Amino acid sequence: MAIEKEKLIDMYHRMVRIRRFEEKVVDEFAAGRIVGFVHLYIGEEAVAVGACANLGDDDYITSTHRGHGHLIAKGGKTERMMAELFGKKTGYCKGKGGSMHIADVDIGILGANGIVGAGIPIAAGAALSAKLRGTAQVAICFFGDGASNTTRFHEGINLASAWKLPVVYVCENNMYAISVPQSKHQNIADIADRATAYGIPGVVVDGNDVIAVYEAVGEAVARARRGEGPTLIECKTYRHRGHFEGDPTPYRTKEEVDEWKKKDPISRFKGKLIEMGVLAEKEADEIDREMKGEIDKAVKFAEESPLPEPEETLEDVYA
Amino acid sequence: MAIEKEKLIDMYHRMVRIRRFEEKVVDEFAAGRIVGFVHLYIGEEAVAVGACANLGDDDYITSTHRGHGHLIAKGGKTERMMAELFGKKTGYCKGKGGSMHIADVDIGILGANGIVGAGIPIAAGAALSAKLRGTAQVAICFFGDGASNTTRFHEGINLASAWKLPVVYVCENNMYAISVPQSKHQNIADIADRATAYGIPGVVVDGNDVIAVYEAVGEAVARARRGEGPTLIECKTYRHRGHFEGDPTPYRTKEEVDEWKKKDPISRFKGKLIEMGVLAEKEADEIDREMKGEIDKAVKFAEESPLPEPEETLEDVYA
Amino acid sequence: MREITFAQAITEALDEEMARDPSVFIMGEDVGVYGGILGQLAGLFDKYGPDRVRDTPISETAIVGAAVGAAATGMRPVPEIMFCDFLGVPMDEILNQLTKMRYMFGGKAKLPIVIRTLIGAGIGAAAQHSQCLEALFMHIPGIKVVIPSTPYDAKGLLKSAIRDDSPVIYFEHKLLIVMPLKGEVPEEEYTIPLGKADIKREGKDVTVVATALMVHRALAAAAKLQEKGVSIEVIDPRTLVPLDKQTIIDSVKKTGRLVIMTEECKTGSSAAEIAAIVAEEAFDSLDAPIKRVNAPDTPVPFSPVLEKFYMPDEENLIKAVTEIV
Amino acid sequence: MREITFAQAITEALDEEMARDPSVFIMGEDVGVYGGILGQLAGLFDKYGPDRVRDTPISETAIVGAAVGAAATGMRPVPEIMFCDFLGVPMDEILNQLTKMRYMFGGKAKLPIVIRTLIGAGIGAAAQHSQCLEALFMHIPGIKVVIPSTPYDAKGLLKSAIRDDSPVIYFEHKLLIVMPLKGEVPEEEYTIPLGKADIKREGKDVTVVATALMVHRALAAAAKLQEKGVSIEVIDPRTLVPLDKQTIIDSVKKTGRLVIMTEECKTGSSAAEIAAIVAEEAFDSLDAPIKRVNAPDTPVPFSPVLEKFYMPDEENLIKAVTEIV
Ligand SMILES: Cc1ncc(C[n+]2csc(CCOP(=O)(O)OP(=O)(O)O)c2C)c(N)n1
Ligand SMILES: Cc1ncc(C[n+]2csc(CCOP(=O)(O)OP(=O)(O)O)c2C)c(N)n1
Ligand SMILES: [Mg+2]
Ligand SMILES: [Mg+2]
Repeated sequence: MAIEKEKLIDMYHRMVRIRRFEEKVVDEFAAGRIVGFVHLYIGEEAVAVGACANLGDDDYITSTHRGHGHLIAKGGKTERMMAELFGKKTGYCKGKGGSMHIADVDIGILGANGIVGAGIPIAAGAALSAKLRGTAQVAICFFGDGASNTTRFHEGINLASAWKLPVVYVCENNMYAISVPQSKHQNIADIADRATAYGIPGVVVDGNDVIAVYEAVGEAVARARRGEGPTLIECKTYRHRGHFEGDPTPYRTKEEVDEWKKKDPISRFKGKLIEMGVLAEKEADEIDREMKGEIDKAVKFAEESPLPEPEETLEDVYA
Repeated sequence: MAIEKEKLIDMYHRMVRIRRFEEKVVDEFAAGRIVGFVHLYIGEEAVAVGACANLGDDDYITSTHRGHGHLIAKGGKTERMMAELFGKKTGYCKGKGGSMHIADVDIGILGANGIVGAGIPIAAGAALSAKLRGTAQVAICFFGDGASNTTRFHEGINLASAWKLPVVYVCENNMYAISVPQSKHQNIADIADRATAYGIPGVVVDGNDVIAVYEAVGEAVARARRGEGPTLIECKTYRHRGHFEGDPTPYRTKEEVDEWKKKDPISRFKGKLIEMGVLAEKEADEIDREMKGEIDKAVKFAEESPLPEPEETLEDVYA
Repeated sequence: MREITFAQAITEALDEEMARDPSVFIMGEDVGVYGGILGQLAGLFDKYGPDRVRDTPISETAIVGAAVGAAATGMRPVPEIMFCDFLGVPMDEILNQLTKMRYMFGGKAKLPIVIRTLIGAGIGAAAQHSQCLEALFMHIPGIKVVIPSTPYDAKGLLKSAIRDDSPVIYFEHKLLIVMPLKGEVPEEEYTIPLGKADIKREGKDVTVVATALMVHRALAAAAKLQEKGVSIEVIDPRTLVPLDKQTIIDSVKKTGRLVIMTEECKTGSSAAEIAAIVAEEAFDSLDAPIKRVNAPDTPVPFSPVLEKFYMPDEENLIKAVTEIV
Repeated sequence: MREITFAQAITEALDEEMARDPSVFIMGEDVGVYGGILGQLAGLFDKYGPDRVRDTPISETAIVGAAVGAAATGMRPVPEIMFCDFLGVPMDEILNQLTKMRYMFGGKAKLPIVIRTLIGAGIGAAAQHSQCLEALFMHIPGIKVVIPSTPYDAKGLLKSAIRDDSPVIYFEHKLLIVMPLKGEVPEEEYTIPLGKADIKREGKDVTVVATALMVHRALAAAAKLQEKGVSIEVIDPRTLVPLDKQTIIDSVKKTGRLVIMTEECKTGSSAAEIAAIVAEEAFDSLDAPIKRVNAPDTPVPFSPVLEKFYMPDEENLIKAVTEIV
């Protein structure tokens, strides 16, 4: 294991930050202080964190409707995110975007996205841009199992592979597209097999093992930076909560959920870190407290921030 | 070789009919009596004829912008086709469609199509309809190498495979999408490999060998009728003429074209039939004369047919 | 008469037509066990099974494309595109196949397809889940455009749409479902012809044409304006294609004044077309400028304060009316 | 002054902007060796090479999607969609990404993208290769809409479009290229601001607003009407978004009469929006109904006799003018 201790601890930090952020969102949504469609990432944190741990600030990601985890993993500020969820002027999008559209272009976050699969060609474009500008930047594109059946998946990855663009496609296979299980929406077991269609490597990873994700994506990022083109990485994982807050989940059993909760990526990683002697139980508690504190502050920031003026509706359409 | 003699002769007939039809179109287009975009199939006749030889009148096909061959192979009437190209009222579409939109729904021809790849989900839909109605009908969908990079390819074949629909996807890989060679538009050599992405069989066939096409498609049709779902068959072939009439073809060499003309599917089939003792040189000449005669009659029919009334423009929008 | 919700009206229409005609089937994302993202299909999967209530992959292109193929070969598909915002995905199938196939084939194909989809803002769903895109489809010849405002209309129009032999797009305003709006709907079977406007309120000073949710806001404004002595006639076209322009023109002949209120972005909206028709065909009856009350030409913002500003409301309509009376 | 063709004007604009700004690049189907399906890009591949003049797969979704990603990260893509009829394929990318990203991100992204595409009937290309779809884009906030009618305008507007920091869609009428239309274009550099109409002919009796090919038919009709003593002012908006409504309104104030002539299907066309604006904002200046001269609400038919009937022409315009003078 060649990963430095600081790196491991940082990854753990980020996973806990995502979890604490989203648990707070659950409460605030239930209390009616956050409205709209809110899709939570709880249970999938290892994917975003493992993948983004390979990136620098000037690399790019494209995210999804289930975007909080990706954004935090890439360095997004939780207070500006929370303010956005509260519809406040201090939010990342000045209240115009909400959960599905949070972006921070300055640190390479090209946006959460309410259109399934939309990030796939956008990430190809960011990678093309890097190539044309002659930088070493790469793009990571996150998307779900459901997204692998969309138009964007095929056209986007084909373009990226035909042009050997520096992009890594990370499929978060959480086994469902809303209520439709993978076995019904496609006739294959491993989405990574679709790499064959583009002449690129396809890799299956345990998406609840942050180190496995980190390493698989790391190899793909290196390959991309060497100019050898894209890789498709499928991370098998599971969302603990409903598709969005308010989903009665008539399509899955409690047993299935419980089974997956046992494989929770954060407890697993914590166990591993303790086992490796990299983290002590006490330190873990400390991190947890710290993250809770940060999220409480984020909520306070959001609460105390001003609402936008109604007329701001009319701004920001054209540059 | 278990194919009956009549079948073989019928296939040869159809191939010659297509060739004679299109050669006439070349002249009529040059003379300005046919206008618009006209994409010729010369050199690819073995694909349409070999594939359609497996179908009955109540089976379906979807065709492409390069559709004359498919239509004739499926039983389309050359006089009504020619009349359509002339923009006449007696044409298949009453002059409303032209080369890219000829259809004969009564014999299962769901239309030529000016949108690349559009037939792919439409064929899935026809197959779904057959399945829902409980018939043994199948659909064959023709499309090009270029079409294999479109949104429709991916979503359409995924749906067909997820639902095990009775449809056969026949890719006519003529090595170019207009001016763009296959090696530039995708990072794979065999489009049949894309079958992996949908968990269905993928087969590569010599598209200039009508019997090979007939047999490969035959197997796929049988599979479809058994309810086992779609197959992707790639037929390697070549178009002798430009992408459309008027194309100066700056993207390929005369040598390449000449090389492929040596592999002309009609002379090859003729040679084979003679070798097999199924056809005599004299009979071949007879068929050729017969087909020439039919096409001359088709042109005469087209010439003598009335033009539509201008006001017919306003009809046939709604049912 | 019994009252049912907007969503129930939709379910009932689908249920009755599926029972009546075995060639009718549904396909779309989460239409099965889930019963539609806002419950519009509750119970249909249990009743008709997975063959006729088909969950699809997230493949809007394939949904519409397959509907075209199925319809051309004898079925009557009722595909669902979850939110109208996603209609950009299968737009080519709509623009170049669904609406043109019959014409291109010289009248030989019949495409009895009803695309159901959700429109509208009001629940904080932001720019990609809140649009009103009916104008785009008005401009594409070959598809009928249905946009109901009440449970009664929703049911009667959907049944007619399913029986129609031409393609239809059917817009369900999500706020009417979520509120939920309830309304009287008879137990007995009925249909409402496509192309027949409904005068939701009679009046004599100003004609207000409104659609979907805006019908209710127009009626609320009309009640307030009545108090100020201004009598508003509220016309709900119910279908934008075919458009019952005669009912609108007849009303303008009576009132001499026209305001059109829809939730669409103003430029190029259905309100523009209605204004243009009246300016062309009933100019001499007009006593005042034709006003339009629409959303601004911006995407739909997320924050509730912005979304409220974005959506046309009673105040906007009252202001517009006041400017011309 | 020298004369060049419509296609040459486009090539020159692209050439000059690519020479000027290394972040400008082209991508699309057959833009490389082929030089564009109607030769609009002749020579650019040889001059700028395959990195900056990129042949793509037949993947319109990826073309526009990748343009969005490239633009958001510092490039200025000029993607081509061969025929506007194919814009249905990447419509979601246009509707939900290209035109909304900046807004959804609270003003943080800049998307300097120009989508070039062909419009129009007249060469027997039938229903899927002949449409005029500008109205669809007028109705989507966030994209500017450019529709030139002369080589001079084509060049100056395309240069401005490429320099603009907002998304632009740029429509090239294929008949103007195929005729080919020639026109005076100076050797020296110039640009034409987006949002400034051009009065192509001054007149005092009737205002005719026309776009693209129809500008030429309007001018021909105006010459004939002049002989009958009717003086026509022909206004070419040149950009539909932003729309120079002031120039139109000022003209209507002078003439009191308005006819709008575009090649689009009538219902929901840009002509409807222009009519609605004038009926709302210049009602008192109008002395007659606002007339629209458009294609009928049908797909474009193939047969030359039908296609001719379909396309609006001088006779249609003369008839419309005659009805209101
Ligand atoms: C183009 C499009 N179609 C449908 C939807 C509605 N929708 C939102 S999320 C979702 C399921 C996505 O599934 P998946 O890609 O597996 O991601 P997950 O939600 O499981 O993370 C659907 C159908 C959408 N947002 N965009
Ligand atoms: C959606 C769409 N994009 C682009 C075009 C323009 N176009 C017509 S044919 C063609 C090439 C098709 O290539 P392929 O699928 O290989 O078929 P082939 O012409 O080689 O038979 C293109 C790009 C189109 N008609 N439709
Ligand atoms: Mg999923
Ligand atoms: Mg090809």
